[in-house]
Amino acid sequence: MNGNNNANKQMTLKDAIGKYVKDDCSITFGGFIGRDCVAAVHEIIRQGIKNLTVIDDSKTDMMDLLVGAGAVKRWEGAYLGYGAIGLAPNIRRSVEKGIPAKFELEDWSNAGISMRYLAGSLNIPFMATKSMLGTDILKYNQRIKVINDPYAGEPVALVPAAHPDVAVIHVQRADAMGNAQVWGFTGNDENKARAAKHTIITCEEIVATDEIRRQGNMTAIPFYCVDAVVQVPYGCHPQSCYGYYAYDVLFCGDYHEAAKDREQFLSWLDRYVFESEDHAAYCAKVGWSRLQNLMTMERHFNRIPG
Amino acid sequence: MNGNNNANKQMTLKDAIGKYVKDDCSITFGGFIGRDCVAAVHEIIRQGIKNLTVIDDSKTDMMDLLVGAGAVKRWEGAYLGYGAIGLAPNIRRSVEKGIPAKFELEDWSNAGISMRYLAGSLNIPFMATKSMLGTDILKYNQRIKVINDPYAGEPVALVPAAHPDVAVIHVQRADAMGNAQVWGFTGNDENKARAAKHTIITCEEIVATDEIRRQGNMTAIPFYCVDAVVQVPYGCHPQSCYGYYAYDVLFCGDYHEAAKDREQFLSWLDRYVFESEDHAAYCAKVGWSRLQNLMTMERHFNRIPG
Amino acid sequence: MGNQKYTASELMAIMTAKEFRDWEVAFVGIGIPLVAGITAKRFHAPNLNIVYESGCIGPQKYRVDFNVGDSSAADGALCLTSEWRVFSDMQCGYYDVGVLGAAQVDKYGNLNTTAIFGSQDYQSPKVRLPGSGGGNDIGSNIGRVVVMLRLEPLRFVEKVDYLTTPGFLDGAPDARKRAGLLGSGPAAVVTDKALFRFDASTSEMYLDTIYPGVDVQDIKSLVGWELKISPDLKVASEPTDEELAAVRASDPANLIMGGVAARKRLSGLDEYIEVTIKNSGK
Amino acid sequence: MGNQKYTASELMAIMTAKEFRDWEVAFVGIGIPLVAGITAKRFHAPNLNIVYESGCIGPQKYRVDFNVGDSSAADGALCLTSEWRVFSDMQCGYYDVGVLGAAQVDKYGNLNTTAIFGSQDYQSPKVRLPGSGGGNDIGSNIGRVVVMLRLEPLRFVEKVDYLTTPGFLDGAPDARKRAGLLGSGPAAVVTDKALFRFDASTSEMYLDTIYPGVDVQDIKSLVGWELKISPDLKVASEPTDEELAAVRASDPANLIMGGVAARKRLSGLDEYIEVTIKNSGK
Repeated sequence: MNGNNNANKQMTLKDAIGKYVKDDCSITFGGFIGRDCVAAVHEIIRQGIKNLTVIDDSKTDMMDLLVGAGAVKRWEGAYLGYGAIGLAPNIRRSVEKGIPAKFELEDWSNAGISMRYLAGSLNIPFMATKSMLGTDILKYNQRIKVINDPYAGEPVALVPAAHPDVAVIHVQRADAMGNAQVWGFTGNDENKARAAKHTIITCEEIVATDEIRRQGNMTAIPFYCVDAVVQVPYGCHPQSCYGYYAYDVLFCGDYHEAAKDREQFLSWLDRYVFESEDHAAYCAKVGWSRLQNLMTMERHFNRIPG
Repeated sequence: MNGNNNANKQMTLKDAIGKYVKDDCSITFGGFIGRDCVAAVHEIIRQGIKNLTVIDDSKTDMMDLLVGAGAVKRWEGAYLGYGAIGLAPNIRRSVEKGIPAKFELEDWSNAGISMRYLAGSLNIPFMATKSMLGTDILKYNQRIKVINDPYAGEPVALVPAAHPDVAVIHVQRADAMGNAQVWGFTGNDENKARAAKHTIITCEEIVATDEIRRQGNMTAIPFYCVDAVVQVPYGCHPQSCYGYYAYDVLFCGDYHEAAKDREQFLSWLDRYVFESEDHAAYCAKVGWSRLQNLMTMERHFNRIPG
Repeated sequence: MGNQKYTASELMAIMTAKEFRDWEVAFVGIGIPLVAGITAKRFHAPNLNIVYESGCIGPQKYRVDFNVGDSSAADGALCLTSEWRVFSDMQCGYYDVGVLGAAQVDKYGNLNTTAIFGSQDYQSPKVRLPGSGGGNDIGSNIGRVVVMLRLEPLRFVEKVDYLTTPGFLDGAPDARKRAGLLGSGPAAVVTDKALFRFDASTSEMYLDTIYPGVDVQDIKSLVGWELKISPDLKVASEPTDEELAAVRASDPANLIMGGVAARKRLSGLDEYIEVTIKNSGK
Repeated sequence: MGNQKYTASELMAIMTAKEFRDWEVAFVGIGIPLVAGITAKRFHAPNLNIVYESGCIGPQKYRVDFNVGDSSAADGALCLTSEWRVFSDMQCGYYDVGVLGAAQVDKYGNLNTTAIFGSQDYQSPKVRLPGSGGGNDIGSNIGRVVVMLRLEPLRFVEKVDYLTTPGFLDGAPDARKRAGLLGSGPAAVVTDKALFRFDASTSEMYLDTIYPGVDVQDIKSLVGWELKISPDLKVASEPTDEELAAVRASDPANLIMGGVAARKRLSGLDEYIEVTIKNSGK
């Protein structure tokens, strides 16, 4: 924002989360399962931040972890599952049985949430959509307003702009000034960064500003939307990062099995989060050679030019 | 659109304009002065197409030519000038004196038109904006509706979606299937291609589909939005094309001087349009070495990787 | 369906693959729908272009996706863009066919992927499901929608607990139009035992095709309303060896269709990577 | 302003350049505003980032632009994006300062770039101007707006013929807020003879700074209302040699500031290209 621009917004993950992610704040995360902000979520849990309102489209691991850790007060979003692997164990345990606690649920569709972030990024109060009409999403979510459009008179749903306190977005490359470049799909990242009051960029690599200028078309998020830049290699594991590493399906499978049992989940959390000082310590436990193999696999299919 | 996809949408400029741009149709053009569709405009004039409604943001040469040639019935847009060079001579002659004919004017701002195309690309009936409020744009343009937004109650302007019959968009590279890649600024191109009923892509180079796949992030307009693909090197001259050739300020200066006089303008039109069989013939008159020098200049500053 | 040389999941994937035509654009949801798309592309519809809600348009499909946002969804794509953009392009009508999973379907093709209430309610359901994801959007906006789910007890119900994704709503002839929906509704429901379609005048789901060896009465007993049967009920042909080879190459480690058991059969990540690359065609 | 060693346009560009601060983000319209931006960047505000409505954010500014959508606007930019996106970013409040030209301005800083009616009207004006372009949007949404125009007869008027770009509207204290506008309105009007600012309580334009050798009475005679004068009226300092060198290097062929006469002085395109590259610093 204004007055917020300078040559160096780089900080540690610990400092960035500590500075911007507070108890009771609202938050969103970039990526779309792939390019998820796993390292940032671990740090949020590590710091014991509570009562988060998460406003997001589709999430797997990250939300299962946050809910299992008891960090979430409210969810406004579209999908909380575990992809082709199954349902999300901690989400189920919380909603069905209140373990460790209930959280508020407000259901939307992915296009509905996408339009909330588009409206937020445009700084307009609402956006029209043809999704969600005629369904129980409207019945349980009173913030969706159906109107007859003032031009042709047809029914259209309005959704309100989303403006979370913080957006955390993991990208492949950024400079210290905050220009963030994304390869592969971009999800709703460009809009989330603009809609949020503060934006933390985590990235695989910090590069020189001249490197950014070589491919200005790849800058999805310009510096003026960004408050903090953090280098976190392998920051999405076990999720994928286009051009950097593939999805670790077996690690996710093991997590999914473990998380079905509350005690086993808590052990998992101890091992990978609380007893890991930072993301490098987590990576060491996962195993650097395993991460290297995931990189080899990804680069067989996708290479970022330059 | 559906049923419209195949491996080869390539055709000549003459055929593409003849097939999609009809008397009385509405039309928009890609680019933003730079990357303007100059070759397509020459072909429209050459084919004697009349009564166009042009819905666009900011235009210089192209609209001055179309209005001077008597091809325009109506303009819905934001800017009709000649950049730092001055006012647009044919526009002035038409509006002030009705030479060769009056055309209808509906004034918008650039953001207003941008939102009309964003709404068109989303297939929603309208978009909200905080532009144009409190001004005479509202007084003379009744299609802008000011409402109090149903969430916070603040005044906001609504603009209706634009859906022209045809969009013509010049890009650097496209494949025969219709995937169009744009480097440099993108204007409203991605939205215009989606909002229009038919889209013609003109391009500097037709490349293989495998070449498109190497940099999928650069595809601003995917094949399914596209009806025709036409290779027209130097298709923007005297305007610039990022990474290919620079703006020809002296050619534009000479045009501007000539166009101040109706007879001289008509001579210019004869020489460069009616007596040029196609864009290659126009380029020969401009001079290939001049075009080459403009390319050398542009590539001193901007090179497209790969 | 006794001692067959293929699984129910494989048959579902093959039956769904046949719903795609070459040069169509298909918007495909998570799970077995993904395998069906890859199978079609490798078999009879090489120019099928698949779109993923994460923002990937027309990828090569070298490997299977566990989530629609894995990096694999972007492999060699024609266009890599944003989530909101592909949903908008869907709303513009650019996509020919959509494929969706569901936990419950009713006789008008409405889907539930949000919660099974059981004896409880939305706030404290028996089973909390993932929610709409992009499912509602596909059902709202795409002309031809194919639904995939197993024909099991309590899945084909008179009325879904929670209507996540619109089919023909209450079945009135203009119900979708009145609600403001753009797409024309579900075209087929593919299960592990039969394929269902919808009556053009009543919008009601009927039995269109049974699979080899399946009994109509068994199907009726699993459906929660008085199921109508097509006057010219078809019997699906057995999948060919070529079709089976294609579907297996689409999910070579069998992790989508085989689930946790297949994961446990792998010696480890290295074997998974090796199998994936070997079958990728790249 | 007699036999000075600089032109009125050069002085306007330098006075405007001084309105920019380092690390600000400036949204700059067509014409001399562009030269002012480049000058600031080459002189006292190297980290000024300029945004162009075509979709260019933070270019290096090696060369001058004749249109905000020339390829030059994109030279080495930090981010190359779309027109609608930069206007939306403006609406979000990310841009610190906007610079605009105009044909007419009134005492509340409202601008006309659409038409001079003369004895006629909007439909058949005496002079048709280009229209808003992005001018209205800058005036609507940016906090600090700098206006540039020559102080000539009939340009500083009691009421503009057509209100294209909002200043303080009718001058009522909450006029902008009531209309729904986000930005806080014009901050300065830079001319070839003086610089004007706006009274915080009345929103009325007043004379803030005169240029060396200019007479206050001359200024008053060119303004179409009873102009108020700042109690501590400043006199601008003469531009320094360094400032003049910077502004001249920003437009080395003098084509923006020198117009048609400067074009005619060039031997041809080759000389223009040579001069441009030589002064680009790249």
